[in-house]
Order: sequence, then C-alpha cells, then structure tokens
Amino acid sequence: MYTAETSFDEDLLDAVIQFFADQCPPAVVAQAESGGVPRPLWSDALALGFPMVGIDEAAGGSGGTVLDTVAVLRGAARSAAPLPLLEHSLAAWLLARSGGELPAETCATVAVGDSVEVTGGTLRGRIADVAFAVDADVLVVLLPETGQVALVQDFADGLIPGRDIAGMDRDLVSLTGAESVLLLSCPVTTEELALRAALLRAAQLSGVLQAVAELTLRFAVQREQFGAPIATFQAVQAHLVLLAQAEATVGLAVERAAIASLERPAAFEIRSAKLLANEFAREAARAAHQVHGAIGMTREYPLHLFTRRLHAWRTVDGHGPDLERSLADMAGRAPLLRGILDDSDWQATR
Amino acid sequence: MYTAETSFDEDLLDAVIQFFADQCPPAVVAQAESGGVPRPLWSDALALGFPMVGIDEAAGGSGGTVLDTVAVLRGAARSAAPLPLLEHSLAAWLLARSGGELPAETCATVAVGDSVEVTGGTLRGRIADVAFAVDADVLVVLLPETGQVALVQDFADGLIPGRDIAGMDRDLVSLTGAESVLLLSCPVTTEELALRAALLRAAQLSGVLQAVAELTLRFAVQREQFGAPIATFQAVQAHLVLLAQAEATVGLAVERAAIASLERPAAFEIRSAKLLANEFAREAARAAHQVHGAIGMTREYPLHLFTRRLHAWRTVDGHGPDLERSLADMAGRAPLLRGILDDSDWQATR
Amino acid sequence: MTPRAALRPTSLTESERALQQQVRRWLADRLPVGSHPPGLGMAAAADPVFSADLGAQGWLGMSLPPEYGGGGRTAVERQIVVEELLSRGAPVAYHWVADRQSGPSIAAVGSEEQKATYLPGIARGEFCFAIGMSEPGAGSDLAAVRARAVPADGGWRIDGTKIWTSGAAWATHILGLFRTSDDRHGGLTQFIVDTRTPGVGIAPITFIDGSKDFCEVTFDNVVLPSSAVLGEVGGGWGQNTGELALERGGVDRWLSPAVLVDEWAAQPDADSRELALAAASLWAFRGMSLSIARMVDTGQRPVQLAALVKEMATRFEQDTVEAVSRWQGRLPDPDEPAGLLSRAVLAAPSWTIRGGTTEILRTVIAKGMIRDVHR
Amino acid sequence: MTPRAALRPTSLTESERALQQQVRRWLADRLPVGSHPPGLGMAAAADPVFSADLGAQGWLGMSLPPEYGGGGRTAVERQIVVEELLSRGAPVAYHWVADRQSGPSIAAVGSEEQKATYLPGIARGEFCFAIGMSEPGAGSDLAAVRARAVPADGGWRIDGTKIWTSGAAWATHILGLFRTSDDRHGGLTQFIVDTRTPGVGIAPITFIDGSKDFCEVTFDNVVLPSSAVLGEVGGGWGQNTGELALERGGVDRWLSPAVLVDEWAAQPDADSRELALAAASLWAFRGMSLSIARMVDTGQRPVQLAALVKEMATRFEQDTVEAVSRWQGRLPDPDEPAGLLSRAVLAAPSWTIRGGTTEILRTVIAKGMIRDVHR
Repeated sequence: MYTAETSFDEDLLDAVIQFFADQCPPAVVAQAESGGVPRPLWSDALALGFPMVGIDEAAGGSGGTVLDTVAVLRGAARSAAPLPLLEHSLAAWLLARSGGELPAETCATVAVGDSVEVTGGTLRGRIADVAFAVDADVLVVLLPETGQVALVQDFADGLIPGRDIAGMDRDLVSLTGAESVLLLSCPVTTEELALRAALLRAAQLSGVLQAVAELTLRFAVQREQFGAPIATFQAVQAHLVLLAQAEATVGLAVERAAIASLERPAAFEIRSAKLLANEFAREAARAAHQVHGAIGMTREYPLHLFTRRLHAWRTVDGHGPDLERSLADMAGRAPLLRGILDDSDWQATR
Repeated sequence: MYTAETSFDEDLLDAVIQFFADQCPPAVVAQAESGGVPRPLWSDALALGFPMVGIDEAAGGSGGTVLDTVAVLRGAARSAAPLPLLEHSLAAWLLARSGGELPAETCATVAVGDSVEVTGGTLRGRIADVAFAVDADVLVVLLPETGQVALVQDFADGLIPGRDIAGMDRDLVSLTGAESVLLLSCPVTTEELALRAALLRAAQLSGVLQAVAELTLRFAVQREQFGAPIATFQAVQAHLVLLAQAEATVGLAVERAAIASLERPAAFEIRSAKLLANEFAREAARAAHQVHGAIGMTREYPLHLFTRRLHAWRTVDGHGPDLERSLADMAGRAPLLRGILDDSDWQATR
Repeated sequence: MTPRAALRPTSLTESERALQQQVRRWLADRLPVGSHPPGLGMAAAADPVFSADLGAQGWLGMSLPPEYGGGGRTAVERQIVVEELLSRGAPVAYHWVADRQSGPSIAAVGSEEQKATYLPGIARGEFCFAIGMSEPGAGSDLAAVRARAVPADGGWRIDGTKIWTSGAAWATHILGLFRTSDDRHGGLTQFIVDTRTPGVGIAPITFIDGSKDFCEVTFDNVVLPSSAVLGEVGGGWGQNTGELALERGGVDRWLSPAVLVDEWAAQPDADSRELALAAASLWAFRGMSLSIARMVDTGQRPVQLAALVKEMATRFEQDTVEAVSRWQGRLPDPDEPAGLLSRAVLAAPSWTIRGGTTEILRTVIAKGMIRDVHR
Repeated sequence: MTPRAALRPTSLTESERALQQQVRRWLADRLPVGSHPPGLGMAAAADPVFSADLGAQGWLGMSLPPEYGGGGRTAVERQIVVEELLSRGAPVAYHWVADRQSGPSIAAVGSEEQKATYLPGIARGEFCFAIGMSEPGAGSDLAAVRARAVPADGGWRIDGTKIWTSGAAWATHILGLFRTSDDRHGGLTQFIVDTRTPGVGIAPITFIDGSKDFCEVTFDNVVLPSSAVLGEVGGGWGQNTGELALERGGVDRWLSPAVLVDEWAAQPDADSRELALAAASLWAFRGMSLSIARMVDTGQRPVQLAALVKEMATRFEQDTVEAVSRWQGRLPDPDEPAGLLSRAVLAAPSWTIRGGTTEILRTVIAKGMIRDVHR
C-alpha cells in the first residue's frame, strides 16, 4: 500500500544527476550525434545499475519501482544523456513481466512488432523508427498478434539508420528470419507498454525542463543588454516564470502519475502528465530560445541539446490528436472534478 | 468593377462617429439596458439615413453599398450604440432583395423562421433569440422552407423578453397567426443572410475594438502606479500592442471582406474576418481588463460597455466549431496559399 | 534552488478520505443539486445560514486554535472541505474572507483579546469580514495607500476611502490597511473595524455582471479604540503581504469555473484538445495545491511556489471559460438561470487581478528566482 | 492616431496580376515541384545560378533606380515576385539581403560611385551581401557595438568581431556597423566591406538545425578606402534602424512556413480550429503586407505599422509550426528529405529574434503609441 508520503528516491536522483553531470558534459552529448551511444558511458552507467533501476532483482534488475526508473530518467535527462535508458528499461520490463531477462552487460532497445510475422521461432517484417537500434545489442519486440515478446539478437544486417530531431538514432529494422530469437509468452498489452513509455518519456521531459529552466535563468542573470541584466526586464521575467512553472508542474505531475501507476493502470494520470509535459515542452523551448536570442540558435551553446530533445520527446509516445482524444474521452466519461478529487481509479470504474 | 483603390467612405464614417460620440455617451448606452432602445436617438439616426445606408434608394434606402453599411456599423459601435442598426439593415436588405421595402420611420429587426409554419398568409411558430424584438415595430422573417420573406407587424403579444450578455434585448417571439403579415418571394438563402450578418457583426466588433484600444491606451498613459504611468511597464505594453494589433487586423480584414463581397459570395473572406474578429475580441477583452485592473470590473467605468459587446458579438453570427470547420474545409479544398495570393473567388471554383 | 525542488507528491490519508466522504454526504443533503444557483468559486453567493450550518459542522475556522473555537485541524483538511464546496459552486461568500484570510491573520498577529473576540465568531460563521486595501490611487501599488489613521483620545481616528471591497455590503467587520505615517511601507497599519461604527459608509459599486457585492467604503471621522490595531503599528505592510502570500496556491485559484467545466466535460462534442488540456490541468493544479497545503502543515512557507501556481492557475481559469464560451456560443444575460457561463465570462478578468495581478506576480516570482541564483 | 488609421484595403491591379501570372509561369518552368528542396521563407537555400536567372528576368533590384540597373518598379510589384518565391520555398538566400535591404540602403544614402559600383550587380544577382551588426555583447542592444573603425592613411582600419551573420560564408560583401567614436548612438558608421579584403575572416557557426550559413566574421587590421563608408560618418545608427524598419511588414514575416502550411491544409484530419486560424491569419497578413507596400509606393513610411505586423506575424509563424508538429508527431532528422518540418521547428525561434525581437518590437510600438497620445 502506498501512502500519502510515497515519494521519489531523492538520493538516487542526486546520484544520477551527479554521475551524468560529471560524465556527460555537453561535448559528450554532441559527439554522440555522429559517434552513436558512447559505450564507456553506457558501461559505467550499467555498472552502477542505473539502466536496470525499477526492474526486479529476480529478473536481473537493480530493484525498485517505476518511481525509481522515473528518477533515473529524469536525472539523466538533465544532462541530455545520449543513452537508450528508456528503451533499455522498457525492454527489461517486458522480459521481466514475461519471466525472462536481458543478457548481462548488454545494451537493449524495444519495439512493437505490429506487422512482424512469427513463423516457427523466426521473425519476418519491418519495424520503423526503432530508437538506438544501431547501437543496441538486443532488440526486444512486443508481438501483440501472438501475445509474445521476442528477444532478438544479430539484427544488424537489416538496419537502415536514421535520426530524430535531436540527432539520436531512429532506425528502420528489417527482420529476415536470420536473427537469433527467443520467444516468451507475454502478458503485457501494447496499451500497457504505451502507457509505461508515456510515463517514462514524460519523466525525461521533466528532466530536460529542469535543465532548460536552470540554464535560461543563469543566462538571463548574467547577460546584460541596455546596461542591465536581462533578467530585470519584465518581458524576460515572463519567460523565466513560464520556465519555472513548466519545471514545477511537469515534475510533480510525473511523480504523481508514477505513484498512481504503482496501484492501477493510471491511464488518466499518465496521459495527463504526458500532455502537460508535451505542452510545457513546446512553450518552454520557445521561451528559453526567446530569452537566449541568437546565441541559443547555435550549436556552440548547449541550449540546443535540450530544446531539440524537448521537440523529439514531445512528439513521441503519446502526443497530438490521439492523446488529446483519449484523455478527453476519459474526462467525459464521469463527473470530472469528482474523479480528480477522489484521486482513485475513477476512470476505470465509471 | 471594383479596383485596387476601392475603399471605405471615410467621410461617412467620420459623420457616424461624430454623431454617436455626441448623442450616445456612456450614460445613454447604460440607460438602454433597462429602458430599451432610446427612440429619440433612433429617430435622429434615421433622419440622417444611417440605418438605411447600403440599401438601394429604390427600396427606400440611403444608397451606397455594404461597404458603407460596414462604415455605419463600425462608427456606431465605437460608441456602443444600443440600436438595432445591424438588424434593421439586414431586414431592409432582405426586403430590397425581394422587391419590397420597410415602412418609413420604423424600427425593424430580423430573424430566420426555421420552424415557422406558413398557412394562407399567416405565420405560426416560435423564434428564439430575436435581437431587439421588444423594441422593433417590424419583424422581417426569412422563411427558408417556402423561399419567402415575411414583413410582420403587431407581434408584441407573443413576446417573452430576454437579454444578451451586453444587456441588449434578445427575445422569444411567438407568432400565433394574429399578426399582420406581408409575404414576398425572396431569392436570399439562409447561407447568404448568415454571411452578410457575419460581415456586419465583424464590422461592429471592429468598431468596438477601436474603442477598447483607445480607451485602454488613454487609461494606461494616465494611470500611475509605483510612481510612473503604467504604460511605461513592459508587461502593460504587451497588452497595448495586442490591442493595437486587434484594431489594425480586424479593421482591415472587415474592409477587405466587404470589398470582396461586392463581387462574389466571399465566404472565405467573410468567415476569416469573423473568425479573426472573434479571436481578437476575446483576447482584447482580456488585455483591456488586465490593464485596467479593478476599475474596469465596475459598471462605473465605461470599459464594460465595450467588452460586454465583444463577448456578445463574438459568440453570434458565425462562431465556434461550426465557423472553424467551415473555414478549414474551404482551406483544405485547394492550394491554400495560391488561393490567398490570387485574391479571387478561388474557394468557389476549385 | 528552484521552486519545484520543494514540491512533493502527496495524497489523502485514510482519515482525510473519511473527512472528504463526510463532507460529501453532508453537502448532498444540505445542498442538493438544484437547491442553489451554483456560483463561481470564491465569488459565489453569500448565505449566512449556510455559513452558520457549515460552522456547526466544524468546517469553518478549521485551522484556528481550538482554545478560540477553532478546529485545530490541518491545511489539508481545510482544503478538502473547500474543494467540495467550490466544486459545487456552494454559497461561501459570507464566511469566505474570514475563514481564509482574516481569521488566520488574527490568530497569527492578534492580541489575546482580539483572538477571544473574533475567532469563535469566525469559526461559527457569524462574522463576515471584508478586506479594505485598495484605494482609487492604490490598486497594485499598496504603498500608495492614503486613507489615514491618526492617534486621538487614546485611540485612533480614521478618514479616507477604500474601494473594490468585495462583500462589504453584508460584512460585520472590515480589516483595513491605513496610513499611520508617511513612510511608504513602514507607515501602514492594519485595523479591525466594526461596520456599525459611526462614520463608516458602505456603498455598492455595481460589478460588471450587475451584482452589487463590490463596494466603496468611506471612513469619515471614524473613532476606534486602540484595541482595533491588528499586530504592530507600522507593521501592516508585512502582515498584509504575508496574509496574501500563502493563499495564492489554494484551490480557489483553479476551481472558479468548476461547475462549468464539469458540465462541459459531459458534452460529447466538446473540443477534445481543449477538454483534454482542461482535465490534465485541473488534475495537475489539484496536486500542486495539495502539496502546498501539506508543506504548510509541516511548518513551511512556500510563498514563491504559491505565487507560481496562482499566476498560471488563474490564467488557466480564464482560458477554460473562453474555451467553453467559444464552444457554447450565445451568451445570455448573467441573471438568467442559464447565465452562469455569462457570469464567468464577465468575472473572469478579475481572477488575474484580485490577490496580485499576473504582472505583479511575475515580477515577484522572478525576483525570488534571481535572488536564489545569487545566493 | 492609431496605427490602423493608416491601413487601407487594396488589391492587385490588372497589370500587377499579369506580373503575378508571368512569375508563376516562369517559376513553374524554372523551379518545378521536386526540383529543389523547399526552404523556409527567407532562410531557404542559396543558389547563385537561380539568383542570376531571376536577375535576368528583371526580378531583382526591382525597386532600384533604372539608371543603376534597377527595375524602377513598385514595392507592390516586388512583393508579388517575393510572394511567389517564398510560397514555393525557392532558393532565395544568395540574393536575399542585397535585394531586400542592402541595395535599397545604398540607393538611399550611397554615393554616386557606390550606386554605380554595387547596384547593377545587385540587380543582376551577382552580389551577395551579408549584414554585420550583432556582436557577442551587442544583440538587441546595437548601441553596445564595439568593433571599431579608425581613420588610417586616408581611409579606415577596422578591427573586431561580428557574429550571427547569416550567409557570410558565400557573401561577396558585408554591410557592417562599426564604432567610429564613443558616442553610443552617434558613434556608429556603416561600411561596405568586400569579403576578399585581407584581414576579413569568415568562420561558420553551426546553426541549430546543423546548417552552416550562420557565421562569425572577424576583422583583423582590415584597411578600407574612405569610399567604403556608406552614408554619413556617425550616421550609422539612423541609417541602420531605417533600413530595418520598413522590412518588418513584409511577406517574409508570415511566409516562412508556407510550404508546410500548404501541405497541412490538404490533410483531411488537420485540426479544424488550428487550420481555420492559420488560413484566416495568412489571408489577413497578406492584406496587411500589401497595404503597407502600397503605402510605401505613395511615399509613406509606415514604420510603426510594419513593426506591429512583424511582431504578430512572426508569432503566428511559430504557432503554426507548433500546430503542424503537434499534429504530425515524430520529427525526423532535419537533413532527411522529410525533414522540412524539423527544420522549421528548430529554426522557428529565430523568427521572433531576427530583425528585432518580440520584446524590443513591443517597446518600440508602445512608445510610438504613447507618443501619439501625447501629441
């Protein structure tokens, strides 16, 4: 039973923040856009157990709950860590829920194989936009048709690399039947996977929003124009306030959604958190760039590392008309305010 | 043929503005909320021909085009004139298009009789939300079922008075068959009437936006807080700029839509003008009140006379999802930019 | 370092949920749907009988000390009661200011005599307080207050005019800010004024929606005993800003359009983007208000956070009313039975003005952030 | 009195429509769909051959005097050509600055020799100008310019650094603002610098979308003849702000996302509210730009109006890109063939920064309004 006091692991968060602040300065992030995932950074993170936080120890994980996974993803996102932490975590979770586990010392990613054919233990079909596929050793594919999950290795031959707006890999995977595949029966639905992905993606956005708010505030306090720090101008202050609101609102929303998800599907809470994260990401990117002026439009200054991730992540794993409609449908299904004040699984029961 | 130079009658506009500035100060407008249409003001306006501007002289009008009607409505709206100028004009126009005309020295209003039954020259049925019905001598009803227009008199018995958010009459008319009715065959469709109403309503909004921008600017220059006129604060300046943009954008849009309507249905232009008028009305009301602070929230200061009309008029004669959908459908029907740059009847021809 | 750092997720405990259920049951009986015209959050109707009934339940003055008739309960418990009231548009105006603001102020800085005199009546819902702060020349800029109190006959004599005082028409007391010296900030003092005192004149100023609870209050040679001073002479500025600060993060900053939103959400053709944004925002603000109340209960004073929430929550209230009005169309007279939306459209601008304008709050928040960077 | 008072509706004359058709026919042939990766308004690709072809049609330097190779045509005619170019995302960057800004500046304040030297090449599309204004410490605040020009050997020697100079990499000339005395505004002078002059160094600064046309330009002991001064020594401030002012109301302020909007409008499931707002706004801005061009052609200088339009049109451009990106979802690498939306998302913040930030423009506009009230 989670109580009114259930909260975030602040020590874990601090450790993650510190690790990435030390090991993942802007130069490392920028380098990953051409060089791919920095393997030493990944190995170090893995050695500390970060990518497996929130996965049961019985499944090779570091233990903890999804609340801890949220802490790790947020802390890493504050440094724009160019690692498949979210994807690896989802892959490990799918396997753990299916009684399996990831190989040790690996780098995994995850996908849904909507149009993948399963024939006698081999997979055939294409999966678009798989994050970090080029960098991963293992691909974990949810197969909704057969209710299975597949742990795939040796899939490099069929890869066509691509990138997202943040310069991170988003690759086309072609499975030809030649891959090494382990199939497990899996109780997780695509809907459940999508909800967990939305929550974790919102957690990443919350971390980036912190970084953007902090970077912009520091800039505004230091940068002088017209003989004064620009932070003293009302027009700039409006942007700084928006950034603080983005950080505060999305930060709390993600934690509350994660806590709710410990006990129930929490579709309303997770979708609300993701929608707020998306909207504030959009507004925060705009505000931060407006404060920075031309300096922020270059790749010589680190703001772009964060705002590009805001754009990349606000448009995946729950976004746009689909997200809005699903949330509006839930809101319309029962007395809205009563449901919110109850803070219980109202959307499922009415 | 209207040319690149076709424009607004500035002399007419100036005359109307001056007349209402003199004859219709805030006290007169406020008084009309309990006392109804001020008949002396109406008689004076009628004597000057204002309510019949844009109606052919052959139909008892003052002559001119809809562009002149726009000028009259805008000029009167700058003083929030509590008169059925728009309704009277539409009534006269419906009759003129049908070969009829309004009685002299009258005060008319207009309605669409969707559910009015026509039997042997008598009308039966209810029409909701008829503007100024209590004050009008004549009600002109478009009857889409029979393709007719009815000039109705002696309808006072069946009236149930109501008001809109600006305190102006919006009454329920019940036609019992006992009224005096003149029926004419009418070529105007409800769609055409709605478009003309939308254009004229947008013209009114453009006049109110001028008044609000001017009132707010003057207030901000005079009002001091923290030892300086509030107009010198960046946060206030943002509101003042929005108000100037509302005035400039809606003003020009209405004139362009009116000019386009001289040659074609101009549905795209009129709906665009009304949508912009609605949106800027909403934003301008907010900005103007924010600048004014508590003073503007009272009925002792004239701002409310204008902002309440912004709300009343942004929500009638083209508004909300219906307006948005109809405009989006047109925008999607052809290459949008080409159509706009062509400035021709592109939306009808593709 | 940043305001967020302090916000912790929290939810209701079992006993808090029990209170919530208890309030709901009572309200379902006392205030069934249709029994009252629903109001707009804290600007709902005034109903002294309802306030007295609420007081009898122990749901007024909940956080006041028990020795003065208060409930000695938590900020979270008070929030639970307020949520249920505002989400129904309950007639809270008679007790609102006293319960939320004046009572806690008197408890914090009042004399023993003042506590004994006022707090029990506040907790019973008998006293209705109004706030006398603004003047024609002093809206956002309270340092420009000119209404003056001068020592006279062992007490004080006050003269001047307060304006835009909500609820003064039926108030039993006015908690007013008066100038006792020319020092801009240090020359302001708070006084508790019984509205029956000779020389107090109360005249309604018609509000934009036609209602009459907005007032001008004149003080013409009003003689007060020295016991009318609340807190320190010259300490009014700090006492007053402290009073405002924590209330900013409360549920009343996002529940004003509660009844409208609930109705709108039930419409199948409501714009899904706008409804989704409204639903997600309400959920988020509820969490923020609850976290702030929990912080208050642990002795913290999250003043910056409260301002941060008020600034965006009141804009959200306005956005929501605009979305509903755009969707619904024609706005009838606010006095009609279907006039709630019209009243909301008209009153909405006041939500980003009262209790600190958007512009003032942004400056306050930004200054705090800059200060924290330099620390 | 108010800015609106000056805006008059206008539409194209028969001969202007003929020009529009002529440009369309030529572009359909010269730049068929698919022949070029479409660009984002004035930030499209640079293609010297295309610019030369355009010049050969008489569609560059259109408003420059015929005696210097210009077209002697109207601002409206120039707008017609620009509309057709930008709405196709045509590669305009090579000639853009020279055609829009530097050419008219030289025509306005240049010497006879300068006009003869530069204008014909500008009209032929041979010269590519870049603007050297901003410095690391002088973004919005141009009075803080520190790059310095000192008299030397009958000419000038310049030293310093300019930054965020678009297109300097391929520019033939830089029109730069340099400090010639310590007077904040009166100490600034404009110089025309051939980029081949010894001591001029041009280094790309990678732009947020990965492109390289944003540059740092260093001047290390660069010796210029006295004929390099444009206009008056010490007159650079006024010349420079004049140069900027009228360009603000142009079509390039609302056509940046033209290609995206056209594609989006054709999608049956685009959000109808957002599409309707975009369509109505595009129509409105087109009318405003055309009216401003018509005013310029009658000798007026609607500087305030142009700023008013830029401030809202550039915000509209950003709103529109956000709406499209929200609707479309996943944003690929900007370099991919489908990367135009990503490039727009990344570049959009620059639209409310370049040519006067939103914040600066609001102050400029408001000051003008306040001045007019007092008049």
